Amino acid sequence: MVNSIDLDLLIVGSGLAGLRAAIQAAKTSSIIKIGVISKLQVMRSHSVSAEGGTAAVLYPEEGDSLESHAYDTVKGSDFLGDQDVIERLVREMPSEVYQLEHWGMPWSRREDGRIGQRAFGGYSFNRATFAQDKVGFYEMQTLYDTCQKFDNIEFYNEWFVTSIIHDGQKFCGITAIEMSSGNFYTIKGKALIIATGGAGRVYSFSTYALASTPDGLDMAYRAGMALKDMEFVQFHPTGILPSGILITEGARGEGGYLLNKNNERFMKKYAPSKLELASRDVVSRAMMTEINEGRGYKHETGVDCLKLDLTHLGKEVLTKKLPAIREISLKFSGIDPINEPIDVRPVCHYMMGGIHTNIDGATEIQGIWAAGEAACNSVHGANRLGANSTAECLVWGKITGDLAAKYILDGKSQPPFPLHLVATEEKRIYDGIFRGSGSANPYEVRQQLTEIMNSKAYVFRNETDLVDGLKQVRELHKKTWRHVTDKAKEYNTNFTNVMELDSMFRVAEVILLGAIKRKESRGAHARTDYPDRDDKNFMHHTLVYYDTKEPVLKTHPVTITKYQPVERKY
Amino acid sequence: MATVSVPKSSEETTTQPSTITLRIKRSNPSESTEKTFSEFQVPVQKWTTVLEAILYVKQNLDHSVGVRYSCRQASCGSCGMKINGKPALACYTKLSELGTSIVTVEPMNNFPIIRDLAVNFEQLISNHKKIKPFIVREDSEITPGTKEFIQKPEDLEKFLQFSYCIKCGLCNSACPTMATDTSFLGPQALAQAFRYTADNRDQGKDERLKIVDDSHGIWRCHFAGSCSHVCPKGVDPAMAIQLLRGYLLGFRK
Amino acid sequence: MAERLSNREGIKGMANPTRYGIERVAYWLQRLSGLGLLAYLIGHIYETSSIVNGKIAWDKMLALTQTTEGHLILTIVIGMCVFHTGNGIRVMLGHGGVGVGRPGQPEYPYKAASLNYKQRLCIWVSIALAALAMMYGYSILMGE
Amino acid sequence: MRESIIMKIHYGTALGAVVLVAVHILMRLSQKYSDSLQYQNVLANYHFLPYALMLEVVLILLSVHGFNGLRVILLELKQGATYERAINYGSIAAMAALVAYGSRTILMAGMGVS
Ligand SMILES: Cc1cc2nc3c(=O)[nH]c(=O)nc-3n(C[C@H](O)[C@H](O)[C@H](O)COP(=O)(O)OP(=O)(O)OC[C@H]3O[C@@H](n4cnc5c(N)ncnc54)[C@H](O)[C@@H]3O)c2cc1C
Ligand code: HEM
Ligand code: SF4
Ligand code: F3S
Ligand code: FES
Repeated sequence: MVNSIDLDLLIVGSGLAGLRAAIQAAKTSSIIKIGVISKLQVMRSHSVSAEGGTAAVLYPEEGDSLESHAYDTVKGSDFLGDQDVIERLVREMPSEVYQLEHWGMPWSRREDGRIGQRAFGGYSFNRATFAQDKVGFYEMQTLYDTCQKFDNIEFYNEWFVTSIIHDGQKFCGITAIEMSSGNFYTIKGKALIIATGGAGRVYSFSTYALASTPDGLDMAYRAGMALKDMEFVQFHPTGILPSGILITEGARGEGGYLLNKNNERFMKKYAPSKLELASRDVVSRAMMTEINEGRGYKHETGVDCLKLDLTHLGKEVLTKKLPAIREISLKFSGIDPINEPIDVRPVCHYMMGGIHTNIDGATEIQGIWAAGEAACNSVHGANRLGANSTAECLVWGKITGDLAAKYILDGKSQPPFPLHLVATEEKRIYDGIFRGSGSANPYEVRQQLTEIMNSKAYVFRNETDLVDGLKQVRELHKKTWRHVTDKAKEYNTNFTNVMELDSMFRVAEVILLGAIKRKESRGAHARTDYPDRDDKNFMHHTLVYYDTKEPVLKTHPVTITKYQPVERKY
Repeated sequence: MATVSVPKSSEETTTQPSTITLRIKRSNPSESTEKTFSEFQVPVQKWTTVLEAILYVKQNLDHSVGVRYSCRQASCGSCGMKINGKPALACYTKLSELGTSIVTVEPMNNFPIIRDLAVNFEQLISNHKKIKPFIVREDSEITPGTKEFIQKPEDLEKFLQFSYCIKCGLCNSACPTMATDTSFLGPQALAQAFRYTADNRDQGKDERLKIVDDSHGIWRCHFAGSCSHVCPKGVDPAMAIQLLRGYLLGFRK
Repeated sequence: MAERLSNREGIKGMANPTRYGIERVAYWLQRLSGLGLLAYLIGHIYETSSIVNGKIAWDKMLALTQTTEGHLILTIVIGMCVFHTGNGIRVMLGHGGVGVGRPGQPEYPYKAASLNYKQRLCIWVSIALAALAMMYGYSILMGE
Repeated sequence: MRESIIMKIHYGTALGAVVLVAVHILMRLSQKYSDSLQYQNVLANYHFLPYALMLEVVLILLSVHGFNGLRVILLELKQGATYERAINYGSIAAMAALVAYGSRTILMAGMGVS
């Protein structure tokens, strides 16, 4: 017998997107039952790690404009972003910042008490709204705390969702494991918002939380929804060694320099006007070129790196505006940035791609929306600008929360629940994984998989590497790692770790397939064998659908409103 | 062609790793209620954290270790546990700074154990909810054209430090009242009650004071200071609680 | 079972002051001395009640308490009383929010402002005063 | 009663006690310590009305403070509605009993026997 729970709105994932959606839905209606389901404790989602800022136009009187924010984003996206979606983002953002402020967000302030903003890569105005360098943390806290106001939001802490159930057209429910007890549940609902975040842990050197695996993407993918533009993976220029923890772009926004072995600010060669504050893909490529041409440092661990110099900013700026950077650097690398430059190297940081949605965040299945990093409404195109992601989470959290609540209130008829799918899923995870057998250590397999991704689909890519990477991933997939040695029910993270690995394989494959197919260099996807952007053949989005045999690739047009593609220079 | 070097996993690095003995307290409610220790040998380097050591065990020696973690950078609050007898974040404690060759990790006190090092947070979560941790005022929902409530940097300073709280529960684990009082609100919740009360945008002071002025509320804090002693984020709940009590005693307005 | 795994530290947690600095020791001493003083108060009231039964009863009671052990106990009571009073005043002021530091942006590595030197000084002064008072009291008691 | 009122009483009684206990102890030192405990001297104290009144006040303050302190400790040790009610009423009863017993001494010593 499967345990079953009945709710109206299910929100899977409790990052910024999930929580913003929950609040909006609860505001829209106080009678619908909302469940926020997360494999972590709700307040511990990866969003707490976001550091630098949230982009919004707050000071038009000082020269900023929605136009400018939109154009910076379009240009940042290397013209692959859907322009109607981008316009919506920039239009909705200012009020989101004020709304968060009204809910208690401790934004850093100007002397006159108004909200502070700082410079960020790729922007032509200082519009990264900040709260010290813990923006995501404070936003999560504000949303989590504001959720406590509403009695119709229920949190399901540490429930691992395994699949999405629909009848081919309409959403019906999900299956999930309550981790503390190990019980398997069906949760029925009328609408679903997928907000499971990014999947950067498919790379071994990554800024992401250890829980950022692609289970949510994979769930949607297996349920027949397309994954879009997955080949675009953002590598942030400054991951600190050896941990890969992020040093925010805010550090360069406040005036930090990148230096090579010859103590040279090499960015003046690559982006003479914006220097260190060019968009992330540009800076990361410049750094890898420096390293590949032998002008990097060797870190103690044997890894190549460059230096990020903040010493000239002085103690005051570092302790007041970048306290977390100093803390991270002191704690995890033993370096005080007040006195010494930090060792950094490009690091996997963001997935531009995700579940294919339209401008409203709606997926191809009725009653299912996706928001946040898990979704791809194409706001970031081929490269996201810093500070635009938390913004996206807020805006589409709000939009989808509102639409889903209204959809439920409309009371559309529900299809009969396809119980057989629950049985199939139960068989897949319990017979296929929990009771599976094999000899390979799944954790070693996971390490190998992520290292393949790091070496074959990193900042610079080429056909040979990518094809080889795909081959290696598929061979690795065939090994017998689908077994769980821990047989207990309670809090069996061995079991969930293996399920995460299972999803990593499918999504890694999608990333590689998309990257092989896209024979051009655009945004974060830089092919050494096709160094130029090719608008004639590749001005489109990549869609990948699941199939039991071989994934199916399709394309999807890009929406252009005002801004015609031109060459992108910083 | 661009070649990309990959950061190596810890074993292959240049510095010679030494090893420590990691003792993990185990308990699994479905098998037996007995609490026992398992011992493992773990290679360490100067920056190896306790969390990394535990994950090394989980990945290579015993997959069944139950431990909660996520961000590995002291922002999410998952990995609180007792390390060599004191509550601390595993991802924020380096083995090298402990300076012992045997490191003992146990689940946090004053929380029910789910399994091994993972504990149940229901009480912390519901106590946090009880103290109305949000801005209480009528116009907290914006309308078109709304701008921000003005908040000077010095107004911000009055509560900012208390909003550093990552809800890790270490303070509740260290507090002597929490050790025996199952109904105590606890330093985490009380500090948040002050955080919102001290915010110049908030108007919920009276409501919140009523909530904490209970037989298991703020008065069960005796300023033992242990909460602040272990807080990894500099929140200083002990200060927050005394300042909040200042309102009740009429020392503050 | 649930009870077994509740993992509350129990009275041990209240009683184990060593891990968390002097403030925790002060907390524990305040408690012990409070209880000790209460016990003494009850005893003292019982002791003095003998006065209503006339001189003989009073002298008998006095003889019972004016022993070496009695003086030792009284010395401890003096210590407890002084510490409890001194520390009690610190705690009371602290509870009112006096001398517990001001909120401000903490700097890594974090040091809690409420565990400041003023507080620590007060605790040590209370302990020192208690010790002095005990010595003085002992000398008077024994000096007879 | 609201907990804040109880605790204000707790602090108030403590503050009151500081002064009065000091007086009480200093009385022992105003003469030779052992003399201060002589039957006649003690009785004289009780006959001196202001001092007897002060003793009464000290008695009340300390009983209230002490038993409330005990109540607090017990309340933190174990929880449960019945238990807590028992503790609350128990400590009031104990306070009253101690005050009654101590007052008896003060009253009788002050009025009668000489
Ligand atoms: C280090 C770092 C710094 C960043 N800084 C910035 C910045 O300064 N500005 C900016 O705009 N952006 C920044 N970003 C990007 C931004 O933080 C993220 O894109 C954003 O937080 C994603 O939020 P989310 O709500 O989509 O998902 P997340 O916060 O990632 O949450 C995912 C949720 O899904 C849940 N989940 C996943 N799988 C399952 C499952 N199987 N079952 C149940 N639940 C599941 C998780 O428990 C979690 O609650 C940063 C990112 C990183 C890595
Ligand atoms: C004379 C000066 C005294 C002062 C200034 C004083 C002050 C205090 C203070 C501030 C507390 C702490 C309350 C808290 O932490 O919440 C306390 C507790 C206590 N006091 Fe006193 N007190 C004094 C005398 C006494 C005496 C004479 C007795 C004995 C009858 C006594 C018994 C107690 C008890 C039992 C406690 C509870 C301990 C605890 O909660 O930790 N006190 N006192
Ligand atoms: S106050 Fe400090 S110790 Fe307590 S939960 Fe918050 S961060 Fe953790
Ligand atoms: S440890 Fe506990 S007693 Fe008070 S000062 Fe902190 S809450
Ligand atoms: S893993 Fe997030 S705080 Fe340690």
